[in-house]
Amino acid sequence: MTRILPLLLLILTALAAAQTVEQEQQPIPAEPEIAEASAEEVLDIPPGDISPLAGVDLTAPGDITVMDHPDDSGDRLIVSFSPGSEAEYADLFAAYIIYRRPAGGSDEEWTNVGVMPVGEGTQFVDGYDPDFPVNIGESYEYRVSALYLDETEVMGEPVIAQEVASGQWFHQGKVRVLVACLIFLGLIFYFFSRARMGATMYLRPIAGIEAIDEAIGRATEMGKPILYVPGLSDISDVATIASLTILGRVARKVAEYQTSLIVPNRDPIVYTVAEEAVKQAYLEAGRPDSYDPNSVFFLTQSQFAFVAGVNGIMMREKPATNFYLGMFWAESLILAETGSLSGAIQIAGTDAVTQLPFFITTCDYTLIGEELYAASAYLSREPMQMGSIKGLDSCKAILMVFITAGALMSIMDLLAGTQTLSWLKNIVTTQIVD
Amino acid sequence: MKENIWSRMLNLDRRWIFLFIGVVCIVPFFFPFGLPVLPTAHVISIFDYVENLGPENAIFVSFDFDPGTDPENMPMAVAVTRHAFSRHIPVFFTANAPLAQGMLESGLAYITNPALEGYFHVVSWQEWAQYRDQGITERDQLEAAWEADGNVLPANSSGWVFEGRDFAKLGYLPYFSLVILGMTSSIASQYPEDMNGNPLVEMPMLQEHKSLRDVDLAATFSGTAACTWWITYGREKIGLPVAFGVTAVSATDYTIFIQSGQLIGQMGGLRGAAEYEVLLQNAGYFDKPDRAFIGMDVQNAAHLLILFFIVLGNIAYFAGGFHKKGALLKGRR
Amino acid sequence: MYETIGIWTAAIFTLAVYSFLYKENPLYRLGEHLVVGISTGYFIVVTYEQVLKPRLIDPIANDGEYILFIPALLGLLYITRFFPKIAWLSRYPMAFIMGTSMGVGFPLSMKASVLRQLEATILPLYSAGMPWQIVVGNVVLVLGTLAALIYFFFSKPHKGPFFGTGSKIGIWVIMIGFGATFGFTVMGRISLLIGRIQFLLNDWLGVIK
Amino acid sequence: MKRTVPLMIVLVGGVLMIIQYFIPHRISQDIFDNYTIWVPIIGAFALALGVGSLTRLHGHKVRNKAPNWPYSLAVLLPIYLMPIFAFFVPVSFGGGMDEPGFYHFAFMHIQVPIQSTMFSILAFYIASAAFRAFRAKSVLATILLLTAVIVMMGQVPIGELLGSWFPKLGLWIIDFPNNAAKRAIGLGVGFGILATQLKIIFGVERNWLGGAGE
Repeated sequence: MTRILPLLLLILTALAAAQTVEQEQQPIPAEPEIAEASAEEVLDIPPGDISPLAGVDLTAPGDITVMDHPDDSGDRLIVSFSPGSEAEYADLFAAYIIYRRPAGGSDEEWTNVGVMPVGEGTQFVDGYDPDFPVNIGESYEYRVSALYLDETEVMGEPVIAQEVASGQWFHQGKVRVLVACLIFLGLIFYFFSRARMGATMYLRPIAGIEAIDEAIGRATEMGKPILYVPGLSDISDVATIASLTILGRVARKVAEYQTSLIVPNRDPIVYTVAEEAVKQAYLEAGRPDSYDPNSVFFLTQSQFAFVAGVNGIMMREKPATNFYLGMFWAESLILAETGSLSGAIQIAGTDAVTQLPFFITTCDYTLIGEELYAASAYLSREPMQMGSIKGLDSCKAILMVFITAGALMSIMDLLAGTQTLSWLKNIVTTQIVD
Repeated sequence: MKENIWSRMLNLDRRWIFLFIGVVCIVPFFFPFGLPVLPTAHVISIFDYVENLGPENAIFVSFDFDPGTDPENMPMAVAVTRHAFSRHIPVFFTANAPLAQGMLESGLAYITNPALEGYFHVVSWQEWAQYRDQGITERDQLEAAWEADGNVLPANSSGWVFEGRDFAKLGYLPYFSLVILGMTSSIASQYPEDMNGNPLVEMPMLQEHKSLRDVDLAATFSGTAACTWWITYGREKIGLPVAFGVTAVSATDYTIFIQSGQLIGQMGGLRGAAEYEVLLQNAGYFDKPDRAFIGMDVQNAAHLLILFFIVLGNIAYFAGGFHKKGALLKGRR
Repeated sequence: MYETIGIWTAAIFTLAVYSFLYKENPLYRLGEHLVVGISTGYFIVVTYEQVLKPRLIDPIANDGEYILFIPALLGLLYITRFFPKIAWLSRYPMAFIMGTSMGVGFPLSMKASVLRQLEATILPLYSAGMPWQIVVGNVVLVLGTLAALIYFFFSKPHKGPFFGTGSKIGIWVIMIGFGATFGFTVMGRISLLIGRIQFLLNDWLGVIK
Repeated sequence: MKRTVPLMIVLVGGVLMIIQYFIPHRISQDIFDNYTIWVPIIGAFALALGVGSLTRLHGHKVRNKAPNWPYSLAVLLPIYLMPIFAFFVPVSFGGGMDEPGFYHFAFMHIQVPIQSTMFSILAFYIASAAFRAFRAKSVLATILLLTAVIVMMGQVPIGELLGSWFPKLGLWIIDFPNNAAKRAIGLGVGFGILATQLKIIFGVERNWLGGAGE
């Protein structure tokens, strides 16, 4: 089964690639990036004293074709037209003005819905302007005029739009994201189900985690408490969630060893969750009566006041082991420096990349980024958590295959003059779409 | 464990170290050596980008930091805003947190403080109402009409800034990532009015730039990962060009976005701000650089001291034999 | 006058916080507590002015958008957290915010933090006219990313030529990355101090320009 | 009611918003637009949680005359005075309209300086840690410290005195090996977050439900 999986993935990826290459060939209208100038602005250009265009017979832009904009909610239309005599008088040409009215409407109903300054082509996407929305299913009439610098406006003929705006049920520019999401979902759920069926899963040892038991044992020997800081963030932070799972396991060990535990909190909700987790752990360890309700407490919400408080605890109680697991910000350095002076074993773990250097240089063990998430699975040994780690590993394996292939193809392109790298890159390139 | 010179040194009361760093950070203010700051590629790319914009474009300057990182983020935000004001580029000011809105106000107060050399003189939304009613909203015409009526620019000022024409204070909204997403279709739907309760839809710059699609740059100044919202929700959705001004601490985390092309450029920490100030000076916008540049002198001294501490600390650690297991403090591994 | 009192107050509190470096003292404690109170009070004001008034009260009162009572009621359920008997009701708004924000974030993060980053790692190692530093850099970037990914591989033991050597190189690369962060951080922290010293010496004492 | 309904809300909300991303149709857009209007309103009430917790904690201290209880007043008073002043006395007592009131004063001249100063204390701690904690105690820590020193000195003008190659080396480290490390960590963390989001949506991860009664 494990061997079929990579094969399946490859097929899926290939399918995705094929699908997306096809889709690449569809004409996607260029969306204007630069702000359009308003009509007034263009008109404000002072006219020359004697217009060089006086008496010249100018052709207006014509051949208007209106298409529904693909991949939208039905609020945009693509208006293309062919140029008139602007090319001949390119120096004097200023902008195209696009007018719209409901099909068959009166002359008063013509609305200026957009201005395209010179150089922006002859394709206009109508509907971006929130003041002049395109309504779904409504039939419109368009006309385009060419505006010259001397304020001559050459009006084109009105054309009833060939198509009406309609909404689509799937965004074709998002195929790759969808495929990636599906592969991800598939892998995670595949390993979930394997885990549930009781497959044994190997997780490599993580140094910081191996040390937890030893650290708790040491605290017991020394008769000193254990300090556990579940980070400073709120409950929606993934690091906090991982940390609370680890807290449950640590608390259980602590309960078994009959050591004391100190858990200061910064977030009021995290505090209530942590309290419940510790209580539960004591219950599971069969020692609900040794649970001390004062061991988990809410300290303060102010970041630095919190640190000052925890520092005070470290200096007074001299815990044998400090755990800093979860989300930390600037306070990491102050915590770890004080802790290292108090002589405690320090085990830290966070996904805050900016704080990791300080933990690494001042703590005994540090869980780096994803190791923190893995640690919660490793400790809980819950099949679903283990399955999710497995699933993530296979996702990383796919990325590694792509990166290796990219490197090899780049060398091959260099040696053999082929174009394989851009082909590969195309498979994973997502467009900027909304 | 025997007491020796190394252990005595390492157990030195840390207040002495605090005193050292305090002194080293104060003295250079009185004896500046003014070493040059050479602009680097990541900052030059932002400067050049803004340099190519004008009154017909518009940018967002988002104050996404709180007072904690004010000394790092504020000079960057100020430098970019002054650049935009000098070029008459309309600027939308936003903030991603309640405290950040306070920073936005304090930053604008600094840029527009009449007591300072090179400030920008604000003409509030109400003050130029009559010109608006006459239909004068175009930048140059407005300034001409305004000055024609006897308004004289003070000598120490760099120029006028008309509220609603040159800038709009949008301010803070919660769940700011969703606000960015919402602004991709319409700015006014997210912000019916500005921070002072002025109607945004009536402002000329809002009429010309109705959604983020009509905006040419979003510069976010941030001390947290919130700056990436502009990439995830702005750049990835509608291709909005984004520039970062981040604290030195997080600067190295975001260079991957420059490499991947999702970011125009980045100012990292005080140095990034100093580089921008130097670029502004070199381009002739202002006579002298601002506060960040002055701060770089102090950085020199402080960095040397920290380097000295690291080296000395490690020498003491190894020479004193503390690297052997259990030596430093009793019971410590 | 206002400005002067303001600067003096700010200066006194600045010095009060620094006095903590010598020893904790009542003035520092006062400052520490004031920050909590003032920032919360400020949040209340800004939340009312920027959210509740323009987005809830005005639309209901002026435009009759009574549907907004639903989110308002859902939001009010947060407060049940203070009443142990009905505290479970506070899970409803939490669940709404958590579920939807994670749903919104999922495809977006997939695109921005996975696919885009993968795309940026697939790059030509060499192209005509590239200086040698960049070529070496590109090789380091690609191999380094690969090695560091191996380090974060949990379901295989870090042994053997591929996983063993790979993860070892990986952790070295990671350490270099942290070193870079560390080096920048020093500047960041000093900048914060510089900002305060500039305030004290310039705005308050006026001894420097 | 107590656990199942929240889990259902998370599931439905999460799946709906994921699917919504791929559907450009009007219905899907309307759902999303309403969502962006609702969320800030709901979120605004979450502030009540913070205010409530603080009031309870400090009110308790003041009532019981706990040690250092007067400091609790320094928390409680501003919480309630700030809104009162902001809404009822927006300008200062003495001056005219130009002079902002207590609300502005408390923020600009108390909150901002204290918070900035608290952060700047880190400068002192990093110096102290440089001396006493940043040790090359292993190969890995040595690599970290060496890189740190190169990048650190490359950042300041004085580093350029060593030669123009020196800051360039620092920038090269940031642009290449640093990017490799940050990208790998970012991918790992990104995947971890994606997986956690999935686990929460599908009710595998239920930690967050805790602490609100049984």
